[in-house]
Amino acid sequence: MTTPPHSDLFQLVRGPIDPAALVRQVRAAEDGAIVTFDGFVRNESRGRRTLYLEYEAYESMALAKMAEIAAHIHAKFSIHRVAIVHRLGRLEIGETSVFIAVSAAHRSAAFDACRYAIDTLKRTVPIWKKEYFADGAVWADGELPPVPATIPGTTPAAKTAS
Amino acid sequence: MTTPPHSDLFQLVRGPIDPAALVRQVRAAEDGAIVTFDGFVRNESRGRRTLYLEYEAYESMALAKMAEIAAHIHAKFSIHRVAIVHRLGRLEIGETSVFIAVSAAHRSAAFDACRYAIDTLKRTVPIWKKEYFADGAVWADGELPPVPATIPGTTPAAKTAS
Amino acid sequence: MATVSQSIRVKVLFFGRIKELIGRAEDSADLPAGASIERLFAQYTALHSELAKYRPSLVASCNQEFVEWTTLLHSGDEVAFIPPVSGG
Amino acid sequence: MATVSQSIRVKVLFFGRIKELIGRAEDSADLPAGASIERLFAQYTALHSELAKYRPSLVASCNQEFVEWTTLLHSGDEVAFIPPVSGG
Repeated sequence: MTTPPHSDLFQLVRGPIDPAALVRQVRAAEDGAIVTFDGFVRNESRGRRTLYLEYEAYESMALAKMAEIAAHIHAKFSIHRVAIVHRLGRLEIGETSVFIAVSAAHRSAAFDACRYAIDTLKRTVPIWKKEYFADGAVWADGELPPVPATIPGTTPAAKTAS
Repeated sequence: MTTPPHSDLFQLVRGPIDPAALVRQVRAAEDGAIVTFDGFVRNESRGRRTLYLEYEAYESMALAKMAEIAAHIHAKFSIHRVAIVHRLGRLEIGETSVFIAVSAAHRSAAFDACRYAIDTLKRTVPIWKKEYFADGAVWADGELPPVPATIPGTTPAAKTAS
Repeated sequence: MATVSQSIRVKVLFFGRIKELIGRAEDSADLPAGASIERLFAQYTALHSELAKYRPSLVASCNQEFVEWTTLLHSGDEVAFIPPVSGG
Repeated sequence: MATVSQSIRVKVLFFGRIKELIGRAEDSADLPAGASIERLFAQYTALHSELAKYRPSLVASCNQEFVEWTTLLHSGDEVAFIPPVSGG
Protein backbone atom coordinates (compact mmCIF):
# COMPACT_ATOMS: atom_id res chain seq x y z
CA MET A 1 0.00 0.00 0.00
CA THR A 2 1.40 3.36 -1.11
CA THR A 3 -0.03 6.66 0.18
CA PRO A 4 1.57 9.54 -1.72
CA PRO A 5 0.75 13.30 -1.26
CA HIS A 6 -2.94 13.29 -2.22
CA SER A 7 -3.74 10.24 -0.04
CA ASP A 8 -4.14 8.25 -3.21
CA LEU A 9 -4.00 4.49 -2.84
CA PHE A 10 -2.53 1.78 -5.13
CA GLN A 11 -2.72 -1.86 -4.22
CA LEU A 12 -2.26 -5.33 -5.57
CA VAL A 13 -4.21 -7.76 -3.42
CA ARG A 14 -4.73 -11.53 -3.31
CA GLY A 15 -8.10 -11.55 -1.57
CA PRO A 16 -11.49 -9.95 -2.27
CA ILE A 17 -11.52 -6.21 -2.99
CA ASP A 18 -13.65 -4.09 -0.61
CA PRO A 19 -15.18 -1.25 -2.68
CA ALA A 20 -16.65 0.52 0.35
CA ALA A 21 -13.21 0.86 1.96
CA LEU A 22 -11.76 2.34 -1.23
CA VAL A 23 -14.59 4.82 -1.56
CA ARG A 24 -13.98 5.89 2.05
CA GLN A 25 -10.30 6.38 1.16
CA VAL A 26 -11.10 8.96 -1.54
CA ARG A 27 -14.13 10.66 0.05
CA ALA A 28 -13.79 14.08 1.72
CA ALA A 29 -16.13 16.89 2.78
CA GLU A 30 -14.77 19.25 0.12
CA ASP A 31 -15.78 16.81 -2.64
CA GLY A 32 -19.19 16.41 -4.19
CA ALA A 33 -18.74 13.49 -6.57
CA ILE A 34 -17.19 10.04 -6.65
CA VAL A 35 -17.11 7.91 -9.77
CA THR A 36 -16.11 4.28 -9.46
CA PHE A 37 -15.25 1.57 -11.96
CA ASP A 38 -15.70 -2.04 -10.92
CA GLY A 39 -14.30 -4.61 -13.36
CA PHE A 40 -15.30 -8.18 -12.58
CA VAL A 41 -15.04 -11.63 -14.10
CA ARG A 42 -17.57 -12.31 -16.85
CA ASN A 43 -18.97 -15.80 -17.34
CA GLU A 44 -17.89 -15.89 -20.98
CA SER A 45 -15.09 -14.72 -23.25
CA ARG A 46 -15.62 -14.46 -27.01
CA GLY A 47 -18.48 -16.97 -26.82
CA ARG A 48 -16.69 -19.53 -24.64
CA ARG A 49 -17.88 -20.22 -21.11
CA THR A 50 -15.21 -19.11 -18.65
CA LEU A 51 -14.54 -21.30 -15.58
CA TYR A 52 -12.22 -18.91 -13.73
CA LEU A 53 -9.30 -16.55 -14.30
CA GLU A 54 -5.79 -16.24 -12.96
CA TYR A 55 -4.03 -12.89 -12.83
CA GLU A 56 -0.32 -12.32 -12.36
CA ALA A 57 1.70 -9.12 -12.31
CA TYR A 58 5.18 -7.68 -12.43
CA GLU A 59 4.30 -6.30 -9.03
CA SER A 60 6.88 -3.56 -8.41
CA MET A 61 6.43 -2.19 -11.92
CA ALA A 62 2.62 -2.49 -11.80
CA LEU A 63 2.49 -0.40 -8.62
CA ALA A 64 4.85 2.17 -10.18
CA LYS A 65 2.63 2.37 -13.29
CA MET A 66 -0.50 2.75 -11.17
CA ALA A 67 1.17 5.68 -9.35
CA GLU A 68 2.09 7.13 -12.76
CA ILE A 69 -1.57 6.94 -13.85
CA ALA A 70 -2.57 8.77 -10.66
CA ALA A 71 0.03 11.48 -11.32
CA HIS A 72 -1.32 11.91 -14.84
CA ILE A 73 -4.94 12.26 -13.80
CA HIS A 74 -4.05 14.76 -11.07
CA ALA A 75 -2.25 16.80 -13.73
CA LYS A 76 -5.01 16.50 -16.36
CA PHE A 77 -8.24 16.73 -14.32
CA SER A 78 -9.48 18.68 -11.27
CA ILE A 79 -9.79 15.68 -9.01
CA HIS A 80 -9.11 15.18 -5.34
CA ARG A 81 -8.07 11.56 -4.75
CA VAL A 82 -7.85 8.26 -6.58
CA ALA A 83 -7.70 4.65 -5.40
CA ILE A 84 -6.67 1.88 -7.80
CA VAL A 85 -6.68 -1.75 -6.68
CA HIS A 86 -6.08 -4.86 -8.77
CA ARG A 87 -6.50 -8.39 -7.52
CA LEU A 88 -4.07 -11.21 -8.41
CA GLY A 89 -4.31 -14.99 -8.27
CA ARG A 90 -7.40 -17.06 -9.00
CA LEU A 91 -10.70 -15.22 -9.47
CA GLU A 92 -14.12 -16.81 -9.82
CA ILE A 93 -16.96 -15.55 -12.04
CA GLY A 94 -18.42 -12.31 -10.69
CA GLU A 95 -15.42 -11.43 -8.52
CA THR A 96 -13.93 -7.97 -8.86
CA SER A 97 -10.51 -7.92 -10.56
CA VAL A 98 -10.02 -4.17 -10.60
CA PHE A 99 -11.64 -1.28 -8.74
CA ILE A 100 -10.99 2.41 -9.27
CA ALA A 101 -12.53 5.27 -7.27
CA VAL A 102 -12.01 8.95 -8.05
CA SER A 103 -13.28 11.87 -5.98
CA ALA A 104 -13.68 15.45 -7.18
CA ALA A 105 -15.58 18.62 -6.43
CA HIS A 106 -17.52 18.19 -9.69
CA ARG A 107 -18.68 15.14 -11.57
CA SER A 108 -17.19 15.83 -14.98
CA ALA A 109 -13.58 15.58 -13.77
CA ALA A 110 -14.38 12.44 -11.77
CA PHE A 111 -15.90 10.70 -14.82
CA ASP A 112 -13.06 11.74 -17.14
CA ALA A 113 -10.34 10.76 -14.69
CA CYS A 114 -11.87 7.39 -13.78
CA ARG A 115 -12.22 6.45 -17.42
CA TYR A 116 -8.71 7.62 -18.27
CA ALA A 117 -7.40 5.56 -15.34
CA ILE A 118 -8.98 2.25 -16.38
CA ASP A 119 -8.21 2.79 -20.07
CA THR A 120 -4.56 3.52 -19.27
CA LEU A 121 -4.30 0.68 -16.75
CA LYS A 122 -5.41 -1.79 -19.41
CA ARG A 123 -2.77 -0.54 -21.84
CA THR A 124 0.23 0.06 -19.60
CA VAL A 125 0.16 -1.81 -16.30
CA PRO A 126 2.08 -5.14 -16.44
CA ILE A 127 -0.65 -7.52 -15.35
CA TRP A 128 -1.63 -10.67 -17.21
CA LYS A 129 -4.82 -12.68 -17.24
CA LYS A 130 -5.06 -16.40 -18.01
CA GLU A 131 -8.53 -17.59 -18.94
CA TYR A 132 -9.54 -21.13 -17.96
CA PHE A 133 -12.19 -22.88 -20.06
CA ALA A 134 -13.55 -26.43 -19.94
CA ASP A 135 -11.16 -27.42 -22.75
CA GLY A 136 -8.02 -25.58 -21.72
CA ALA A 137 -6.49 -22.27 -20.74
CA VAL A 138 -5.16 -19.31 -22.72
CA TRP A 139 -3.36 -16.09 -21.91
CA ALA A 140 -5.79 -13.32 -22.84
CA ASP A 141 -5.05 -11.22 -25.88
CA GLY A 142 -3.72 -8.00 -24.51
CA GLU A 143 -2.23 -4.72 -25.52
CA LEU A 144 1.44 -4.01 -26.07
CA PRO A 145 2.36 -1.05 -23.86
CA PRO A 146 3.76 1.94 -25.74
CA VAL A 147 7.40 2.77 -25.13
CA PRO A 148 7.74 6.41 -24.11
CA ALA A 149 10.07 8.56 -26.21
CA THR A 150 13.49 8.48 -24.60
CA ILE A 151 16.62 10.55 -24.98
CA PRO A 152 18.97 8.35 -27.07
CA GLY A 153 21.76 6.77 -25.08
CA THR A 154 20.09 7.15 -21.68
CA THR A 155 18.88 4.30 -19.52
CA PRO A 156 16.44 4.32 -16.62
CA ALA A 157 18.41 4.38 -13.39
CA ALA A 158 18.46 1.15 -11.40
CA LYS A 159 16.07 1.45 -8.45
CA THR A 160 18.41 -0.64 -6.29
CA ALA A 161 22.19 -0.50 -6.11
CA SER A 162 23.94 -3.46 -7.74
CA MET B 1 -39.48 0.92 -5.60
CA THR B 2 -40.17 0.13 -9.25
CA THR B 3 -38.68 -2.93 -10.95
CA PRO B 4 -39.42 -2.85 -14.69
CA PRO B 5 -38.30 -5.42 -17.32
CA HIS B 6 -34.50 -5.12 -16.96
CA SER B 7 -34.64 -5.25 -13.13
CA ASP B 8 -33.74 -1.60 -13.08
CA LEU B 9 -34.45 0.23 -9.85
CA PHE B 10 -35.66 3.79 -9.20
CA GLN B 11 -36.17 5.09 -5.70
CA LEU B 12 -36.73 8.22 -3.68
CA VAL B 13 -35.67 7.59 -0.10
CA ARG B 14 -35.67 9.57 3.14
CA GLY B 15 -32.85 7.72 4.89
CA PRO B 16 -29.22 6.95 4.02
CA ILE B 17 -28.54 5.43 0.60
CA ASP B 18 -26.79 2.03 0.62
CA PRO B 19 -24.46 1.92 -2.43
CA ALA B 20 -23.55 -1.74 -1.92
CA ALA B 21 -27.20 -2.80 -2.17
CA LEU B 22 -27.64 -0.85 -5.41
CA VAL B 23 -24.51 -2.35 -6.94
CA ARG B 24 -25.83 -5.82 -6.04
CA GLN B 25 -29.09 -4.90 -7.79
CA VAL B 26 -27.36 -4.26 -11.14
CA ARG B 27 -24.60 -6.89 -10.95
CA ALA B 28 -24.88 -10.13 -12.95
CA ALA B 29 -22.52 -12.89 -14.14
CA GLU B 30 -22.91 -11.86 -17.78
CA ASP B 31 -21.59 -8.38 -17.01
CA GLY B 32 -18.00 -7.31 -16.69
CA ALA B 33 -18.23 -3.67 -15.68
CA ILE B 34 -20.14 -1.46 -13.26
CA VAL B 35 -19.74 2.30 -13.19
CA THR B 36 -21.23 4.22 -10.30
CA PHE B 37 -21.80 7.89 -9.60
CA ASP B 38 -22.08 9.03 -5.99
CA GLY B 39 -23.17 12.64 -5.50
CA PHE B 40 -22.86 13.90 -1.95
CA VAL B 41 -23.19 17.11 0.02
CA ARG B 42 -20.17 19.41 -0.29
CA ASN B 43 -19.16 21.60 2.63
CA GLU B 44 -19.33 24.76 0.53
CA SER B 45 -21.33 26.29 -2.28
CA ARG B 46 -19.89 29.19 -4.33
CA GLY B 47 -17.51 30.08 -1.51
CA ARG B 48 -20.08 29.95 1.30
CA ARG B 49 -19.86 27.32 4.00
CA THR B 50 -22.88 25.01 3.75
CA LEU B 51 -24.54 23.83 6.99
CA TYR B 52 -26.90 21.28 5.48
CA LEU B 53 -29.29 20.78 2.56
CA GLU B 54 -32.94 19.96 2.18
CA TYR B 55 -34.26 18.19 -0.90
CA GLU B 56 -37.86 17.96 -2.00
CA ALA B 57 -39.41 16.36 -5.08
CA TYR B 58 -42.53 16.10 -7.16
CA GLU B 59 -42.33 12.44 -6.28
CA SER B 60 -44.60 10.71 -8.82
CA MET B 61 -43.16 12.75 -11.67
CA ALA B 62 -39.56 12.34 -10.44
CA LEU B 63 -39.94 8.54 -10.44
CA ALA B 64 -41.51 8.67 -13.92
CA LYS B 65 -38.61 10.81 -15.19
CA MET B 66 -36.06 8.45 -13.65
CA ALA B 67 -37.72 5.55 -15.47
CA GLU B 68 -37.59 7.61 -18.68
CA ILE B 69 -33.85 8.14 -18.23
CA ALA B 70 -33.42 4.39 -17.80
CA ALA B 71 -35.42 3.73 -20.97
CA HIS B 72 -33.22 6.18 -22.86
CA ILE B 73 -29.94 4.68 -21.74
CA HIS B 74 -31.14 1.15 -22.55
CA ALA B 75 -31.96 2.42 -26.04
CA LYS B 76 -28.71 4.36 -26.54
CA PHE B 77 -26.07 2.16 -24.89
CA SER B 78 -25.36 -1.58 -24.57
CA ILE B 79 -26.00 -1.78 -20.87
CA HIS B 80 -27.58 -4.41 -18.69
CA ARG B 81 -29.18 -2.71 -15.68
CA VAL B 82 -29.38 0.66 -13.99
CA ALA B 83 -30.25 1.76 -10.46
CA ILE B 84 -31.03 5.41 -9.70
CA VAL B 85 -31.75 6.54 -6.15
CA HIS B 86 -32.22 10.08 -4.84
CA ARG B 87 -32.56 11.00 -1.20
CA LEU B 88 -35.05 13.63 0.05
CA GLY B 89 -35.33 15.62 3.27
CA ARG B 90 -32.46 16.99 5.32
CA LEU B 91 -28.93 15.91 4.35
CA GLU B 92 -25.75 16.67 6.28
CA ILE B 93 -22.32 17.40 4.76
CA GLY B 94 -20.83 14.28 3.17
CA GLU B 95 -24.13 12.40 2.88
CA THR B 96 -25.04 10.91 -0.49
CA SER B 97 -27.92 12.70 -2.22
CA VAL B 98 -27.90 10.68 -5.44
CA PHE B 99 -26.42 7.33 -6.41
CA ILE B 100 -26.45 5.77 -9.88
CA ALA B 101 -25.07 2.33 -10.79
CA VAL B 102 -24.92 0.96 -14.34
CA SER B 103 -23.82 -2.55 -15.34
CA ALA B 104 -22.71 -3.63 -18.79
CA ALA B 105 -20.65 -6.28 -20.54
CA HIS B 106 -18.06 -3.63 -21.44
CA ARG B 107 -16.87 -0.51 -19.66
CA SER B 108 -17.40 2.07 -22.38
CA ALA B 109 -21.20 1.68 -22.39
CA ALA B 110 -21.31 1.72 -18.58
CA PHE B 111 -19.35 4.99 -18.41
CA ASP B 112 -21.39 6.67 -21.16
CA ALA B 113 -24.72 5.57 -19.70
CA CYS B 114 -23.90 6.53 -16.11
CA ARG B 115 -22.79 9.98 -17.18
CA TYR B 116 -25.84 10.45 -19.40
CA ALA B 117 -28.06 9.40 -16.49
CA ILE B 118 -26.71 11.91 -13.96
CA ASP B 119 -26.50 14.72 -16.54
CA THR B 120 -30.12 14.11 -17.56
CA LEU B 121 -31.33 13.70 -13.99
CA LYS B 122 -29.92 17.11 -13.10
CA ARG B 123 -31.72 18.73 -16.03
CA THR B 124 -35.07 16.95 -16.07
CA VAL B 125 -36.04 15.30 -12.77
CA PRO B 126 -38.27 17.54 -10.61
CA ILE B 127 -36.20 17.64 -7.44
CA TRP B 128 -35.23 20.82 -5.60
CA LYS B 129 -32.40 21.58 -3.21
CA LYS B 130 -32.46 24.27 -0.54
CA GLU B 131 -29.04 25.26 0.78
CA TYR B 132 -28.75 26.32 4.42
CA PHE B 133 -25.93 28.69 5.37
CA ALA B 134 -25.09 30.40 8.66
CA ASP B 135 -26.84 33.57 7.41
CA GLY B 136 -29.89 32.10 5.71
CA ALA B 137 -31.17 29.63 3.17
CA VAL B 138 -31.59 29.74 -0.62
CA TRP B 139 -33.12 27.51 -3.23
CA ALA B 140 -30.20 26.37 -5.40
CA ASP B 141 -29.91 27.76 -8.91
CA GLY B 142 -31.11 25.00 -11.12
CA GLU B 143 -31.88 24.15 -14.68
CA LEU B 144 -35.18 24.68 -16.44
CA PRO B 145 -36.23 21.32 -17.90
CA PRO B 146 -36.74 21.34 -21.67
CA VAL B 147 -40.30 20.85 -22.88
CA PRO B 148 -40.41 18.01 -25.39
CA ALA B 149 -41.87 18.78 -28.82
CA THR B 150 -45.56 17.98 -28.71
CA ILE B 151 -48.23 17.50 -31.33
CA PRO B 152 -50.25 20.77 -31.21
CA GLY B 153 -53.60 20.45 -29.50
CA THR B 154 -52.78 17.24 -27.66
CA THR B 155 -52.50 16.93 -23.89
CA PRO B 156 -50.87 14.21 -21.82
CA ALA B 157 -53.51 11.79 -20.61
CA ALA B 158 -54.43 12.04 -16.94
CA LYS B 159 -52.79 9.18 -15.01
CA THR B 160 -55.81 8.89 -12.71
CA ALA B 161 -59.48 9.16 -13.58
CA SER B 162 -61.11 12.39 -12.44
CA MET C 1 -74.70 17.38 -24.67
CA ALA C 2 -72.09 19.64 -23.01
CA THR C 3 -73.30 23.02 -21.89
CA VAL C 4 -71.54 26.08 -23.32
CA SER C 5 -69.76 27.34 -20.22
CA GLN C 6 -69.03 24.10 -18.39
CA SER C 7 -66.28 24.43 -15.80
CA ILE C 8 -63.45 22.01 -15.04
CA ARG C 9 -61.54 21.28 -11.87
CA VAL C 10 -57.80 20.55 -11.83
CA LYS C 11 -55.30 19.67 -9.14
CA VAL C 12 -52.41 22.13 -8.81
CA LEU C 13 -49.07 21.36 -7.12
CA PHE C 14 -46.45 23.84 -5.91
CA PHE C 15 -42.79 23.15 -5.20
CA GLY C 16 -39.70 24.94 -3.94
CA ARG C 17 -39.82 28.73 -3.99
CA ILE C 18 -43.27 28.69 -5.59
CA LYS C 19 -44.67 26.60 -2.76
CA GLU C 20 -43.21 29.09 -0.25
CA LEU C 21 -44.69 32.01 -2.17
CA ILE C 22 -48.18 30.51 -2.51
CA GLY C 23 -48.02 29.21 1.05
CA ARG C 24 -49.27 25.74 0.24
CA ALA C 25 -48.18 22.57 -1.57
CA GLU C 26 -51.44 21.69 -3.28
CA ASP C 27 -54.64 23.32 -4.47
CA SER C 28 -57.78 22.52 -6.38
CA ALA C 29 -58.71 25.07 -9.05
CA ASP C 30 -61.86 25.65 -11.08
CA LEU C 31 -61.52 26.93 -14.63
CA PRO C 32 -63.76 27.47 -17.64
CA ALA C 33 -63.72 24.49 -20.00
CA GLY C 34 -61.01 24.87 -22.62
CA ALA C 35 -58.75 26.95 -20.39
CA SER C 36 -54.99 26.68 -20.90
CA ILE C 37 -52.27 26.29 -18.29
CA GLU C 38 -51.39 29.94 -18.96
CA ARG C 39 -54.95 30.86 -17.90
CA LEU C 40 -54.59 28.80 -14.73
CA PHE C 41 -51.33 30.54 -13.91
CA ALA C 42 -53.03 33.93 -14.42
CA GLN C 43 -55.58 32.96 -11.74
CA TYR C 44 -52.71 32.57 -9.28
CA THR C 45 -50.88 35.75 -10.30
CA ALA C 46 -54.19 37.60 -9.70
CA LEU C 47 -54.04 36.36 -6.10
CA HIS C 48 -50.23 36.50 -5.65
CA SER C 49 -48.85 39.34 -7.73
CA GLU C 50 -45.20 38.46 -6.84
CA LEU C 51 -45.69 35.20 -8.73
CA ALA C 52 -45.63 37.00 -12.10
CA LYS C 53 -41.90 37.66 -12.02
CA TYR C 54 -41.18 33.92 -11.77
CA ARG C 55 -43.06 33.11 -14.97
CA PRO C 56 -39.94 33.18 -17.25
CA SER C 57 -38.15 30.74 -14.95
CA LEU C 58 -40.96 28.20 -14.68
CA VAL C 59 -41.93 25.30 -16.87
CA ALA C 60 -45.42 23.80 -16.80
CA SER C 61 -46.26 20.17 -16.29
CA CYS C 62 -49.53 18.36 -16.90
CA ASN C 63 -50.01 14.83 -15.65
CA GLN C 64 -46.29 14.42 -14.89
CA GLU C 65 -45.11 15.55 -18.33
CA PHE C 66 -43.45 18.85 -19.19
CA VAL C 67 -45.80 20.72 -21.56
CA GLU C 68 -46.28 24.05 -23.32
CA TRP C 69 -48.15 26.79 -21.45
CA THR C 70 -50.75 26.73 -24.23
CA THR C 71 -51.77 23.19 -23.28
CA LEU C 72 -55.54 22.96 -22.72
CA LEU C 73 -56.72 21.48 -19.45
CA HIS C 74 -59.33 18.86 -18.67
CA SER C 75 -61.06 17.95 -15.44
CA GLY C 76 -58.84 15.77 -13.30
CA ASP C 77 -55.57 16.98 -14.78
CA GLU C 78 -52.67 17.38 -12.37
CA VAL C 79 -50.77 20.57 -13.09
CA ALA C 80 -47.54 21.95 -11.64
CA PHE C 81 -45.49 25.11 -12.16
CA ILE C 82 -41.97 23.72 -12.04
CA PRO C 83 -39.08 25.96 -10.92
CA PRO C 84 -35.55 25.20 -12.19
CA VAL C 85 -34.68 21.72 -10.96
CA SER C 86 -31.62 21.18 -8.79
CA GLY C 87 -31.50 17.50 -7.91
CA GLY C 88 -28.30 15.50 -7.93
CA MET D 1 40.29 1.88 -14.81
CA ALA D 2 37.70 -0.31 -16.53
CA THR D 3 39.08 -3.30 -18.38
CA VAL D 4 38.20 -3.66 -22.07
CA SER D 5 35.96 -6.74 -21.86
CA GLN D 6 34.39 -6.31 -18.43
CA SER D 7 31.17 -8.30 -18.01
CA ILE D 8 27.96 -7.22 -16.35
CA ARG D 9 25.26 -9.15 -14.53
CA VAL D 10 21.56 -8.29 -14.82
CA LYS D 11 18.41 -9.68 -13.30
CA VAL D 12 15.85 -10.96 -15.83
CA LEU D 13 12.15 -11.48 -15.13
CA PHE D 14 9.65 -13.55 -17.13
CA PHE D 15 5.87 -13.29 -17.08
CA GLY D 16 2.83 -14.92 -18.61
CA ARG D 17 3.44 -17.04 -21.69
CA ILE D 18 7.14 -16.15 -21.67
CA LYS D 19 7.54 -17.47 -18.13
CA GLU D 20 5.86 -20.71 -19.21
CA LEU D 21 8.11 -21.00 -22.25
CA ILE D 22 11.35 -20.31 -20.35
CA GLY D 23 10.18 -22.46 -17.45
CA ARG D 24 11.15 -19.98 -14.75
CA ALA D 25 10.10 -16.57 -13.40
CA GLU D 26 13.53 -15.10 -12.80
CA ASP D 27 17.11 -15.45 -13.98
CA SER D 28 20.48 -13.83 -13.56
CA ALA D 29 22.36 -13.24 -16.82
CA ASP D 30 25.96 -12.31 -17.59
CA LEU D 31 26.66 -10.09 -20.61
CA PRO D 32 29.60 -8.22 -22.07
CA ALA D 33 29.74 -4.61 -20.90
CA GLY D 34 27.81 -2.33 -23.25
CA ALA D 35 25.35 -5.04 -24.33
CA SER D 36 21.83 -4.01 -25.30
CA ILE D 37 18.54 -5.58 -24.25
CA GLU D 38 18.33 -7.00 -27.77
CA ARG D 39 21.60 -8.81 -27.10
CA LEU D 40 20.24 -10.20 -23.84
CA PHE D 41 17.12 -11.44 -25.63
CA ALA D 42 19.33 -13.16 -28.23
CA GLN D 43 21.03 -15.11 -25.43
CA TYR D 44 17.61 -16.52 -24.50
CA THR D 45 16.52 -17.29 -28.08
CA ALA D 46 19.80 -19.24 -28.45
CA LEU D 47 18.62 -21.46 -25.58
CA HIS D 48 14.86 -21.41 -26.38
CA SER D 49 14.39 -21.14 -30.14
CA GLU D 50 10.56 -20.89 -29.82
CA LEU D 51 11.06 -17.57 -28.04
CA ALA D 52 12.06 -15.80 -31.30
CA LYS D 53 8.54 -15.81 -32.71
CA TYR D 54 7.29 -13.79 -29.71
CA ARG D 55 9.78 -10.97 -30.27
CA PRO D 56 7.32 -8.76 -32.28
CA SER D 57 4.74 -9.01 -29.51
CA LEU D 58 7.03 -8.16 -26.63
CA VAL D 59 8.13 -4.86 -25.19
CA ALA D 60 11.27 -4.52 -23.10
CA SER D 61 11.48 -2.98 -19.66
CA CYS D 62 14.54 -1.88 -17.72
CA ASN D 63 14.25 -0.96 -14.05
CA GLN D 64 10.43 -0.87 -14.23
CA GLU D 65 10.28 1.43 -17.26
CA PHE D 66 9.31 0.46 -20.80
CA VAL D 67 12.38 1.05 -22.99
CA GLU D 68 13.69 0.55 -26.52
CA TRP D 69 15.39 -2.77 -27.31
CA THR D 70 18.55 -0.80 -28.10
CA THR D 71 18.86 0.31 -24.47
CA LEU D 72 22.30 -0.50 -23.08
CA LEU D 73 22.47 -2.47 -19.87
CA HIS D 74 24.46 -1.95 -16.70
CA SER D 75 25.23 -4.29 -13.83
CA GLY D 76 22.32 -4.54 -11.46
CA ASP D 77 19.66 -3.59 -14.01
CA GLU D 78 16.34 -5.42 -13.77
CA VAL D 79 15.11 -6.39 -17.22
CA ALA D 80 11.83 -7.95 -18.34
CA PHE D 81 10.39 -9.05 -21.69
CA ILE D 82 6.80 -7.92 -21.35
CA PRO D 83 4.02 -9.72 -23.28
CA PRO D 84 0.84 -7.80 -24.18
CA VAL D 85 -0.75 -6.74 -20.90
CA SER D 86 -4.29 -7.83 -20.05
CA GLY D 87 -5.10 -6.45 -16.61
CA GLY D 88 -8.44 -4.91 -15.75
